[in-house]
Amino acid sequence: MSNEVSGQLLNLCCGLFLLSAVGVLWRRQVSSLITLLVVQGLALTGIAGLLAAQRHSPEVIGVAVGVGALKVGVVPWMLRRVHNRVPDARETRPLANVSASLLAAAGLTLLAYAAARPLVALAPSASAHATPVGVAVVLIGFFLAATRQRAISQIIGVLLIDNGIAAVAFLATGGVPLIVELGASADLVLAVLVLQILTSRLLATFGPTDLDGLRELHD
Amino acid sequence: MGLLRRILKNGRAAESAVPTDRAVPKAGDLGGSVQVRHVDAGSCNGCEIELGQAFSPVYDAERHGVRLVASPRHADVLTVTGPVTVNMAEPLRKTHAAMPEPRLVVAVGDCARDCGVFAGGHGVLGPVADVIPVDLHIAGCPPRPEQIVAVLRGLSGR
Amino acid sequence: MNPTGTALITALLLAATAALAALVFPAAWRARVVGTLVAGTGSSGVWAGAAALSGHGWDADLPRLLPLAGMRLAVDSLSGWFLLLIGAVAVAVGVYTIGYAGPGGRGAGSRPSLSLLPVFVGALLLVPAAGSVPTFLLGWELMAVTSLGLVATEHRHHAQVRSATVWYAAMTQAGFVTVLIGLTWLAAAAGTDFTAVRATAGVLSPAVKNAVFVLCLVGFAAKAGAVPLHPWLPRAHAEAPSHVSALMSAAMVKLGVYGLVRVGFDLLGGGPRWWWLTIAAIGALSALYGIMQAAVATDLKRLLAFSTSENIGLILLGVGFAGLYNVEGARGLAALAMAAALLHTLNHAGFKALLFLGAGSAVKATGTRDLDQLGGLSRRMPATTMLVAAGALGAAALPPGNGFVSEWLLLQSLLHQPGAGAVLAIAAPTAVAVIALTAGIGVATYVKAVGTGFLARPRRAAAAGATESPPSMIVAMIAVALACAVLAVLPTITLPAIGRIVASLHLVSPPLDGGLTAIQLSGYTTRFWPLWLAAAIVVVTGLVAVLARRFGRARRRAVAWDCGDGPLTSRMEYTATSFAEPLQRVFDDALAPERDVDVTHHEESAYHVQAIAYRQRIPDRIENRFYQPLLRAVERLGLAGRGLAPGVMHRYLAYMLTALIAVLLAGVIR
Amino acid sequence: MTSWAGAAAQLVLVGVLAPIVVGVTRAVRSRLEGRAGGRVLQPWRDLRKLLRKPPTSPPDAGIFFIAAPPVLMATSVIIAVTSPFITTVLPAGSADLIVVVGLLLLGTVALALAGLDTGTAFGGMGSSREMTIAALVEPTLLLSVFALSARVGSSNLGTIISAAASHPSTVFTPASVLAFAALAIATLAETARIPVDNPSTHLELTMVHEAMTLEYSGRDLALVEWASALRLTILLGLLANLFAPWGIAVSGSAAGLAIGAAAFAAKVLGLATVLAAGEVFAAKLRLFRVPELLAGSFALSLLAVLASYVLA
Repeated sequence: MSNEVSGQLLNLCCGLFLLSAVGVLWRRQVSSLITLLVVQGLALTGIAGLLAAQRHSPEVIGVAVGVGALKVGVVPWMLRRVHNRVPDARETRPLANVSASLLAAAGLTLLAYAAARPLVALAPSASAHATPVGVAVVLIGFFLAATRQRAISQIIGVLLIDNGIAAVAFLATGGVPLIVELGASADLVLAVLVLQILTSRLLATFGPTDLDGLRELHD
Repeated sequence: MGLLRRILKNGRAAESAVPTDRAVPKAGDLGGSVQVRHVDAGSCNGCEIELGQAFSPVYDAERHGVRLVASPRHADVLTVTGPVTVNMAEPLRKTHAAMPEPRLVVAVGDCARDCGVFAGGHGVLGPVADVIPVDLHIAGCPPRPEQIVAVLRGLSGR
Repeated sequence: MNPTGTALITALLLAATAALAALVFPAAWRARVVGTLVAGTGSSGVWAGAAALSGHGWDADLPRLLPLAGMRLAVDSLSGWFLLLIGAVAVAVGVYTIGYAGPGGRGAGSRPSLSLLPVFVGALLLVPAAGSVPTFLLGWELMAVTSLGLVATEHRHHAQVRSATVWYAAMTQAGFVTVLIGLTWLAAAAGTDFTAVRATAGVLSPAVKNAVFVLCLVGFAAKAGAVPLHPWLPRAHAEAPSHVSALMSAAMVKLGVYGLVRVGFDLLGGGPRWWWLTIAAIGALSALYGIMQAAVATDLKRLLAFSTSENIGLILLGVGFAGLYNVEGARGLAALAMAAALLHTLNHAGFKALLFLGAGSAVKATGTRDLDQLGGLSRRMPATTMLVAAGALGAAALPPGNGFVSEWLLLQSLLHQPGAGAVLAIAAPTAVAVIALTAGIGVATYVKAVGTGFLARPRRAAAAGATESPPSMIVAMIAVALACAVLAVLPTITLPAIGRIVASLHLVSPPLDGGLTAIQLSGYTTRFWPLWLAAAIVVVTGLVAVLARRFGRARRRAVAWDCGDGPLTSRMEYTATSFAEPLQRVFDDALAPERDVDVTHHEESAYHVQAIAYRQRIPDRIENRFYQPLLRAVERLGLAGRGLAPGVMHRYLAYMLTALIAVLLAGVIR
Repeated sequence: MTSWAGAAAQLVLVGVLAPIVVGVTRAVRSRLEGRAGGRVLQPWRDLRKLLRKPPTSPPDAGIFFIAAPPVLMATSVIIAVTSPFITTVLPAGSADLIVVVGLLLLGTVALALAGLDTGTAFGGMGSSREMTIAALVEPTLLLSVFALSARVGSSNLGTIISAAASHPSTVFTPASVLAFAALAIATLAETARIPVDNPSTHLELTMVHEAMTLEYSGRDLALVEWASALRLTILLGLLANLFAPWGIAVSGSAAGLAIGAAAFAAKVLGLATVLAAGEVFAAKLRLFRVPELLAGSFALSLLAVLASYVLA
């Protein structure tokens, strides 16, 4: 594959990566969120694969495969299992309504680009120019976690942050050493496990896991 | 300065000194200084007024070295007026006991001597002599200030 | 190693062994062992102080002891004076603890209290011996923490001990923070070692010197219990066990004064006039306000604590005027004022330790500190009463007492004007007026304390059942009383030492001579014979008593004159509150007592009164005026803060997000 | 040796003169009240009689009650011996003014403690009021000391008096006039005379000084009365010598002593007469008006100090 084609493919994947994050903000049903998450997983795997291809290093390919399996396979499956047992499908009252969320996403992306400039200046390789996308997705994931009522939406927010971080890692350094990736994903798995247990216990004791319901616990 | 003018106008109000009558042996060591503590043991205040006059500028017992004092601790002579009523017997005895040793008692007025007009009265216990030893009696109901000053002057010896 | 070094090291080692011994020994023996070891620490402290005062300066560097800056000890004559003072008080307190803590393992005799005591004494000795900023701060914080633990000894028994501990902890640590900032700023500007600081003090910019001085002034004034920063003092000293409050009141507050003199005169080498005017103003305020509160206090140890504020005020006045004269160039008078201040620190340590130990023995015997419930102790506890009376004589600054000597010296330093500038022409007379009013009210206070607290008939069963304290407490008090007597009769033995200290503070040696028995201001005809005065008072009193006895007959015991009716009960005696009532009425607007009277009427008619409840409390106005609003503001802030964390998950995430964005924006904008 | 002779003469003179001074005040008062007037030596007769009578003390009064009269007497005697009344040539030079003020205060404290020790309500009332007044008089006394000694540069009594004697012009400066007024009011307060306290009152509730001595009798009472008379003479003597120092013996000669004694006696008796006459025209102040009087005298002494700076 010529360099230039892989470059275009890479930009395509990053665009898809960012769009999926914005889509997550847009949609309300949890099921559509999960599919968007899968898309983002695919985009991330694409980025990793393309970079591995450029570098021709088997190690990065292994990492890409691991990431793909995890982000596309394991996590969405677990989410769907949790989602099936939890009846509240729709995100009823998000704190910030959709239009405000989208505007915020735009603002955050601009900020990501401005903030990532010194990062890019460090190693001005072709792929590095796309790192702001990863940073943007991190900010968007954060925003999602901060403004959604449902526990599951917050989990998805955390997952977005993790994808963002992975993307930045891949794009900035052109391939992430295996250990770093393993560590990140181990955290991820742990986070998902804990949240899953948490939501199921919440479900068992309180019924709908509307976070506002949690407020009474505190006062 | 109205007060100053009145002082100058009045000048001396005291009458000439009253001659002393019989001296009391026990008063020998008082040496011209008699400090008097007065107890009203139930009198009708007639004798009090006369006793007060005895220390007024006109009769002026102070010129003989006699002074009224606040506490029996400071006193040598205890003047008692009136028949001793039931309630005043104990205080009278306590006052007499509170005075330091060379102490004399002067019963002023007929009531102190023999309960006078109040003899046999309901609350009356008896004359002063029944409660505490009396050294001198001043007769009269009430006795004139000169008589009181004469006795006090006899005690002080000046 | 020279004597000062060996003595100081032995003192610190003894303190350490005493602390360990307290943990090891069983309750029966613990008080005795720790008491003797603390007394040993004290005596080697005295030995170190005396050696330092007689010229054996000593400094040692122990770099490895503390990780960063190492420990540096430097004992010059100024620190020697305070070592001597602290050591002497520690000896008395050590012997006193044997009797006071007693065999029982509770309260003052408990394991934590008896193990903290020697560490506290060790820290007290470490502070004046510190030769560098880190060591000084270490010693200061160690002292603060151990004294905090000691104040909280009886926190299980009374609730107010806990509130006192909280107050004490808050104010001491706040004071420590200001001292920390001040000294570290100084160290940053001029090096951590005191000798380095002294060398570069001259070149420091005035702004830095002023800032360091103000910070140190606040911290040291808080530790010394000067009035605007005093609320912890009456609480901590009243609630602490008496041997601890004796140590704190006699020794610990003096380290505030030591800090001021060390930083003000020695390290920064003097400063502009407003420095010394502030110190003098704080001193005057402490003296007046402290003694006014003491005059109306009915709690014995609270009275003594406020009187400590007053005496610290007098000492600060002396230090302030020493600085003022120094600025005016009259170095002789400056030396005299500083000598008066230093002598008063020692005198105050003497009589205040005696008073607190006496109060402790009275409180231990009767179980109450309230003067309105004491009384009649003169016949039940004759030794304690006479010793407290001796202490009160010194504290009230009456002629044969030791307080009078240093007050006389202080007044002399104010009476002589060096061709007065305008500031001194106003400051000196006001200072004399303040000292005079303080002395006057002080006399009334101590007559109240001794008169209502110890004389006549006991007002409560607790006081009636009092018995004399164990011998070790009496011996300790007698030792302190003898020390006070020596200071009262032969104050001139301290003059050579004071001369050496004052010379080390860039001042000329004080113009005092007149041999052993007289204090003579050289160049003036003012002289005063403490020895002959005391002897004359004693001899002539004896002569008069004997001559009068020869005249009359034997003394007679008779019931007091009760105007003839019923016997006089102890309820008819004047209590501390009634004794102080005229004074309180005179200073009514300054003290602003809170009176609340609530009358409960009969149900049927409003005209018949069933019961009247009268309560009067004299609040600490400075505390109410400054500290309560401060506390309320902090509380409101706290409540508002609580609103920030309502337990809503995404509120926290939002905070994180905004923080992240803010950081990124900052990165971008710069 | 002459200094000891001077001191002895001074002690005898002041000791003998004190009761006479009280006698003179009583005689002048009674004369102005139109009475025949008691003998001037009457206080001596009282003292002689009282010394022969036995003292009594309440059952629970301790050492303080018994020791107070001798201490009160001792402080007055020491001041009498060491302060320059007749002569400035005294054994240990003359006393320091601050020490004199301290000794007076010590006497007051001894009596106040005795008042409390009796355990009676009147004793407590008397000592509480006495200590309040003493606390308020102290600033006036010390500030007047400040005014007097600032000019001369030393608070030693002998120096102040000999300086005033040598150049009398300094006596009539406003500073010393103000100081005199302040000290006069302070003397009235210290010796419990009319505006502050009525010495011949019988109503215990109005007493200040007298209430503390209610329990004393016999020779204790004699000592207290004599000491109070001594304090009155001492304070009047100080007032006289500080502000009218003429006639005081500067050399140690016998003639000088005699002149000094005569001058001192004349001055003190003159002042006592003026005091007694003034008392006839004045009435006792309510107890809580006294602080205003003392605040006034404090203001006077503060003005004296400022005047001594500005004008001297």
